[in-house]
Amino acid sequence: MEVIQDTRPLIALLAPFVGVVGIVWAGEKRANLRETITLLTGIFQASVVLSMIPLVLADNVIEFHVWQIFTNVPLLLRVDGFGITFAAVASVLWIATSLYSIGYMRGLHEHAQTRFYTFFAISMSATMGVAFSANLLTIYFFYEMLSVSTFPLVTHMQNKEARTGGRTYLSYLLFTSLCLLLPALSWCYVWLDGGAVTMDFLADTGKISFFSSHTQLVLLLLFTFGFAKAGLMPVHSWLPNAMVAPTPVSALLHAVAVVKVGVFCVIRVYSDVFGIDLLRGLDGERIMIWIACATILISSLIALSQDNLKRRLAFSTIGQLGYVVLGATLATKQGMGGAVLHIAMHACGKITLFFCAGAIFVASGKKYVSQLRGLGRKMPFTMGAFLIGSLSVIGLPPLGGFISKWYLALGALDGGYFWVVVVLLVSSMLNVFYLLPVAVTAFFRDRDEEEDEDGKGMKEAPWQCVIPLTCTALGCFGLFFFSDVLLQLAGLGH
Amino acid sequence: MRKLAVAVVVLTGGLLLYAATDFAAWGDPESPASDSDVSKHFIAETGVDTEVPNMVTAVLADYRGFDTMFETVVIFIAGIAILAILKLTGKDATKTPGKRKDEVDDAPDLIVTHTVRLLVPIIQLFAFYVLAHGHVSPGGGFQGGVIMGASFILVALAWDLPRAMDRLSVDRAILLAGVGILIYAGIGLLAMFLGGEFLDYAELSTIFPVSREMARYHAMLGVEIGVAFTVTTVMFAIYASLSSKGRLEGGL
Amino acid sequence: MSENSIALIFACPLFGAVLCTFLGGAKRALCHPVAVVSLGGALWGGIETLRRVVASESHEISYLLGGWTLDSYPRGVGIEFRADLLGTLIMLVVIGVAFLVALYSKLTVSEETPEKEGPFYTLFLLQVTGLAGICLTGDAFNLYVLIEVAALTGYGLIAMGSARAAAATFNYVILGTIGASFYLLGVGYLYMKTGTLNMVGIQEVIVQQDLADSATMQVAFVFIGLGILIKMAFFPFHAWLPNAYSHAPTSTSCLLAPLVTKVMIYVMIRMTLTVFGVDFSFEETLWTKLLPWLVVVAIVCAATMALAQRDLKKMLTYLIVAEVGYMVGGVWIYNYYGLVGSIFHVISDACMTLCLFLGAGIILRKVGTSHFDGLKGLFRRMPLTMTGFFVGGFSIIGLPPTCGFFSKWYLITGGMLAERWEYVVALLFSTMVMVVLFFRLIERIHLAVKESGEEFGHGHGDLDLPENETRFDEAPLSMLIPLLLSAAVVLLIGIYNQDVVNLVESFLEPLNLPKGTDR
Amino acid sequence: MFGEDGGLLRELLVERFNYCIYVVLLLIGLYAMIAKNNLIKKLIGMSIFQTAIILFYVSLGVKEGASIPIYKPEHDPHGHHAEDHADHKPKDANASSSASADAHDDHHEVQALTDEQTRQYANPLPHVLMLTAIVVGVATLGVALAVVQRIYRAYGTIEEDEVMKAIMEESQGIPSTKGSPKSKKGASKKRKAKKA
Repeated sequence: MEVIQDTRPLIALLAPFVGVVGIVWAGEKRANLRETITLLTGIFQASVVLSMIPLVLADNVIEFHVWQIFTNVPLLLRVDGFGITFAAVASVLWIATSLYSIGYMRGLHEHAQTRFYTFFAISMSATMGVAFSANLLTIYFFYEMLSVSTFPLVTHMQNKEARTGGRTYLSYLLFTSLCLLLPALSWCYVWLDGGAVTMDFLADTGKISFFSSHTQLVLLLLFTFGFAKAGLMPVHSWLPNAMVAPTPVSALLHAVAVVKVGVFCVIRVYSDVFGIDLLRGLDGERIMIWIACATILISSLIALSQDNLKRRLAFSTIGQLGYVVLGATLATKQGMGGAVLHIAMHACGKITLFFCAGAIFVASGKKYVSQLRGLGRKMPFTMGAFLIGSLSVIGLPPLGGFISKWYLALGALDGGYFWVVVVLLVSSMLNVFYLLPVAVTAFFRDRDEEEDEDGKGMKEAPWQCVIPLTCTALGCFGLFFFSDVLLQLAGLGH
Repeated sequence: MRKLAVAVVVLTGGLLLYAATDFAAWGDPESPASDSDVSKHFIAETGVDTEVPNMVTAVLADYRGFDTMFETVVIFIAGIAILAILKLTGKDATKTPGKRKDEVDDAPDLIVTHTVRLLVPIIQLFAFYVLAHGHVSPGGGFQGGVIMGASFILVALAWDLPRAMDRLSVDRAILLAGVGILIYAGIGLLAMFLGGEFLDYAELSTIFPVSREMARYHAMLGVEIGVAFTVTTVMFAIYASLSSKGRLEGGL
Repeated sequence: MSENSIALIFACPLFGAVLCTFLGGAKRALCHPVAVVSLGGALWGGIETLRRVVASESHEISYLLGGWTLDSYPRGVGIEFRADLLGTLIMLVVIGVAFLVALYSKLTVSEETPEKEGPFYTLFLLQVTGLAGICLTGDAFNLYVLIEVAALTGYGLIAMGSARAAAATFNYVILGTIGASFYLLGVGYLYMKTGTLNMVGIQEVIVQQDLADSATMQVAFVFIGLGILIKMAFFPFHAWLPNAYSHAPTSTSCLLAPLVTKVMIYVMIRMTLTVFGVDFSFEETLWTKLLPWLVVVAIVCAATMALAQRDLKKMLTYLIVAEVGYMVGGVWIYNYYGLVGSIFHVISDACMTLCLFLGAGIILRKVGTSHFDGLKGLFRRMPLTMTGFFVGGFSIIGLPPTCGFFSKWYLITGGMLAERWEYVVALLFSTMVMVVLFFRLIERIHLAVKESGEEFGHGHGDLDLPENETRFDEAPLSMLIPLLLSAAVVLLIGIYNQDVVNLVESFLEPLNLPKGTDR
Repeated sequence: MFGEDGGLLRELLVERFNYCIYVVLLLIGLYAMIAKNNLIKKLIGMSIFQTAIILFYVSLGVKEGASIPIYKPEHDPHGHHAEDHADHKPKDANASSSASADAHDDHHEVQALTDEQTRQYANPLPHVLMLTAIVVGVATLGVALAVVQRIYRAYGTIEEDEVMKAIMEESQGIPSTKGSPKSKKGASKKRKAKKA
């Protein structure tokens, strides 16, 4: 493995900030210019990230030293396979979301759009930061930045509902990060050789064995629940509450960036701070598998009972995040790989579903599953994409979701947890039960007569909405057929 | 409140008495306070260093001159703060206050005014004496200044505030207080510009035809005069502000 | 001239103050520039001093006032200014904060205390003189005089405001005098036992004669400690602070709130480390056992009281009381990292409190009230001001990369290493309270929901706010620039925390404090 | 603590009489500052409190068999001794053994005092410190009186509980507008009228 010094991680990190300047400068009055800048920034960022993939595939890591936080701890950016997988997914999907939000925000005549785009860009910068972090403290910095910068997005509506949602959102995220994560971090940094160990993901994996196994378990719990963005039960309820945000936010941040930052951090801690070997030897590690499995099943059951489409998707997200954490807790190579893959696969599938939910809202103002009868004929593209997204999340070939679930199952068997495979199967069945009815209702149930009255003029959503969701739906296929690259980045390739 | 006060008092008293068990013997010449290098230096070497016979004055104005400068500043602050708190400005100032019930319009008493007329010059002369003689006997800027200030207050008491303010208006008093600070700090600064530390009076010997010791001796008189300026004027300003509730008219 | 840079630190504001008195009558408009210029001079002197201190071998400079130099006279004959790294850093913070407040104060002074610019700036500058002097003096009695200089100017500055402020000042006078007199009494005991007033001299005698067991010394320690705790508004003695600071004129609270309590904490650190010495303070007294628990009570109570406030300025004052608890705790958990955290927190807390109070002053001026009700939808009107205000808020919460994060990090670390879990828990508790407090504020500033929960508009698109509540209406530049500067300082101290901490560490290194990492 | 020829009582009351007085004064002052309701009484307490500390310092400076710290004529650098001694002292006498300042023809050389002579003078430092403390006390008292007067002007009373009551009424009566002095003064005037 070769270490290359390069500024590209930093450029990917700072590009959104340059974008922010442009966005604020263009402002509300020059809306077209503002949106163009957003799109260009997204494209630029994605291309910078993608340009690093060949280097990483050639078994290199890219590093950039930004600044010295403490005596021994630098703010270090490092691009490795895992990080770039996540970064690439997030930045590519940002382009789609940017386009989508033009249609969405204009379609609904939303207020304060400049603020929306500004904080969206800052959130993306923070996401890149997490993806490229080289040690725990760096991750913590960007993690907090993400929590704060998404708050104005969640409370975008500025009404009572937004206030309640925003309160829950922020209190969960900040309480866990400040009360669980911060003490855990300072515990690690100080007691390991008085700060000489920097918790670097590359160099200091497994150094935590310095502590007694008891302490290790406590730290494991602190870290897992400290990263509450991972949505593990019982610190999950911020996610359904965050659904008061405009749909682009829900789509990119609460299906891709924010929640994935959570599981990303958890995987980092499991695989690069503790390390697979140490984790396997840990007595209490089984608890984590139970928690992950419980999260998967319980959230799927709750999702069944939700009529609000976005809330149903939110609980589905919690369940899918459980898969990722599960993959990490299995402490096998396949399991970890499956977790990494599932980040990408689920991102693509779930963003499609959210895009569709938003497109339905823009076109018809419908929020509830029970209101969707007959909508499939009016909005064929949207509902078609919804079906594809659902199937991918359920995990059917030839869609991306299948591959990640496959590796997760392999990992479970490898680790000797046969019952976990059963849990995976059961939960896939539950996925079918709560996702497919949506598409079925839309396509095969006729509209009531009185509903036809107000739905006469209904047509497909604006093109800015339809194009992105079609693209991401196709992406679900694409990921299945071109999964070699991802497998290699996840460390499962040849 | 009372219970709390009793509790605090009992606790503090206990602490104080506990500390007293360990005090140095009463009047013991060997006690650390009396026997330390510093106090021995003050007693033995004041004459050598400054040629001032009154050690208290030498310690006050020279060895610990920096303390004394801020002591003067404290007095100055008191004057300014009282003015800032009480003085009525803007609309409030022009409003004529209603007469108090106990206020009487009688003319000043003949005996009192005549006595005061005789006394004031003597008091002021004495003030100068106390100020100037501070080097060799108890006295100095603070004491002289207070006596001087008292003479103005006496005028205000015997007649009324306006009459005293004819001689020293509060605005001018505050200006003069500032002048006092300027004299003190100015001497310090001058010493600094002449190459020494701040307040190193000995350096003044480079521009005055005296020895280093005598430079300290004379500079001490200079700063005492500065102190006297501030104390005199601020004492009067405090009296004037307090007695007239900040309106600076009438008074008691 | 360079060797006299220390003298500039107090001479510039002193002469500026006298000049302001002279100008106070006819040329009031000149007072503000005079104040700014003289503080600029002091700032230059301060930076020059810091440069020299860092460059010098022992990292400290002795400046013997009156020329009573150490090589020809015994130590303690004259008054010594000792600029070591700790004192110089805090002094620089004092002057820097004062400089920003002076810039900021132009409008508020002429509006809130009309025709009193002269007295205001005189007192203002003398306050700075006193506080900066406290940081540098090496003489225990001179410290008392300077404390009184700072206190008296403080009384004057606060009572200049409304009648309510005067009523609050009275409590301040009483408690402040008790505090200062206790300190004076303690110094008297010290003098009785050691025969000198010089801080280093006292320390030398304590070590030579092994005075640790002496009852008088123990009581002296208690009185000095109590006096300082009262002065810094440590929890049970905090009664004077919230009312005094929240009713004081804007510029006054902006100057006093960041500085006074912090400087007193510096005095406590100075007394424990330099005067009594590490061994005496931490090993021979009960304070290390007792005080962390008091700190826990203090932090929890102050944070809870802050939670109950519905007035911005009042809430901030309770936060100060809680922060005082942090710093006192950092000292008395008796740990190297705790002390680093405490000292760093003194610096960062001064900056972030400044930022918040400057912001609150602008809000008060714009909205006419600092009650929470007045805050709704302010972000739309004053985005820049509010951004500056938020930076201060984030720093108080302890979010990276603001300086508040780093100080909290060191404090938590110190608490953990000393195994003072109760302190760590109290810190985390109050962090949570601050999250609630500030996001409650941010929510109000950001959202357009009335206190009652009633909505203004209909969600999407229009918010139906009256015209004057949505118009872009930024604070005047003379107030906005200092606020943004202070916000920038909060961020910069965070980003360059390593440089500051290195200075603090090279001050603490020779003291051999327990590091607790060799488990 | 218990001397051989006397108990605790003798120790405290006779030998440390001043220390006892200062403790008593200090406590009286402290009590008044906390417990008294009248603001002026509180200030009186404050003055007593500060005076107690001054008494303590002055007691500290006491030195048995010493006089006030002003040079006696024979030690005075400018005193008559210069001429007196010049008459019967040879100029080349050993200067260090000289008990007093040696004198020369036109200008004299001042000598440091010996230990024996140093014993004759009390320590000047406590006196100097107390001069400062007195000044600070006066200044504080002055400012405090001004503050009390300001309170009286606004609320028409100097009883603490009544002031508190007035403040409570005021903060409830007037909604949370900026507390301009004018409105407050209006309220206080009304109250004054009521009292009358």
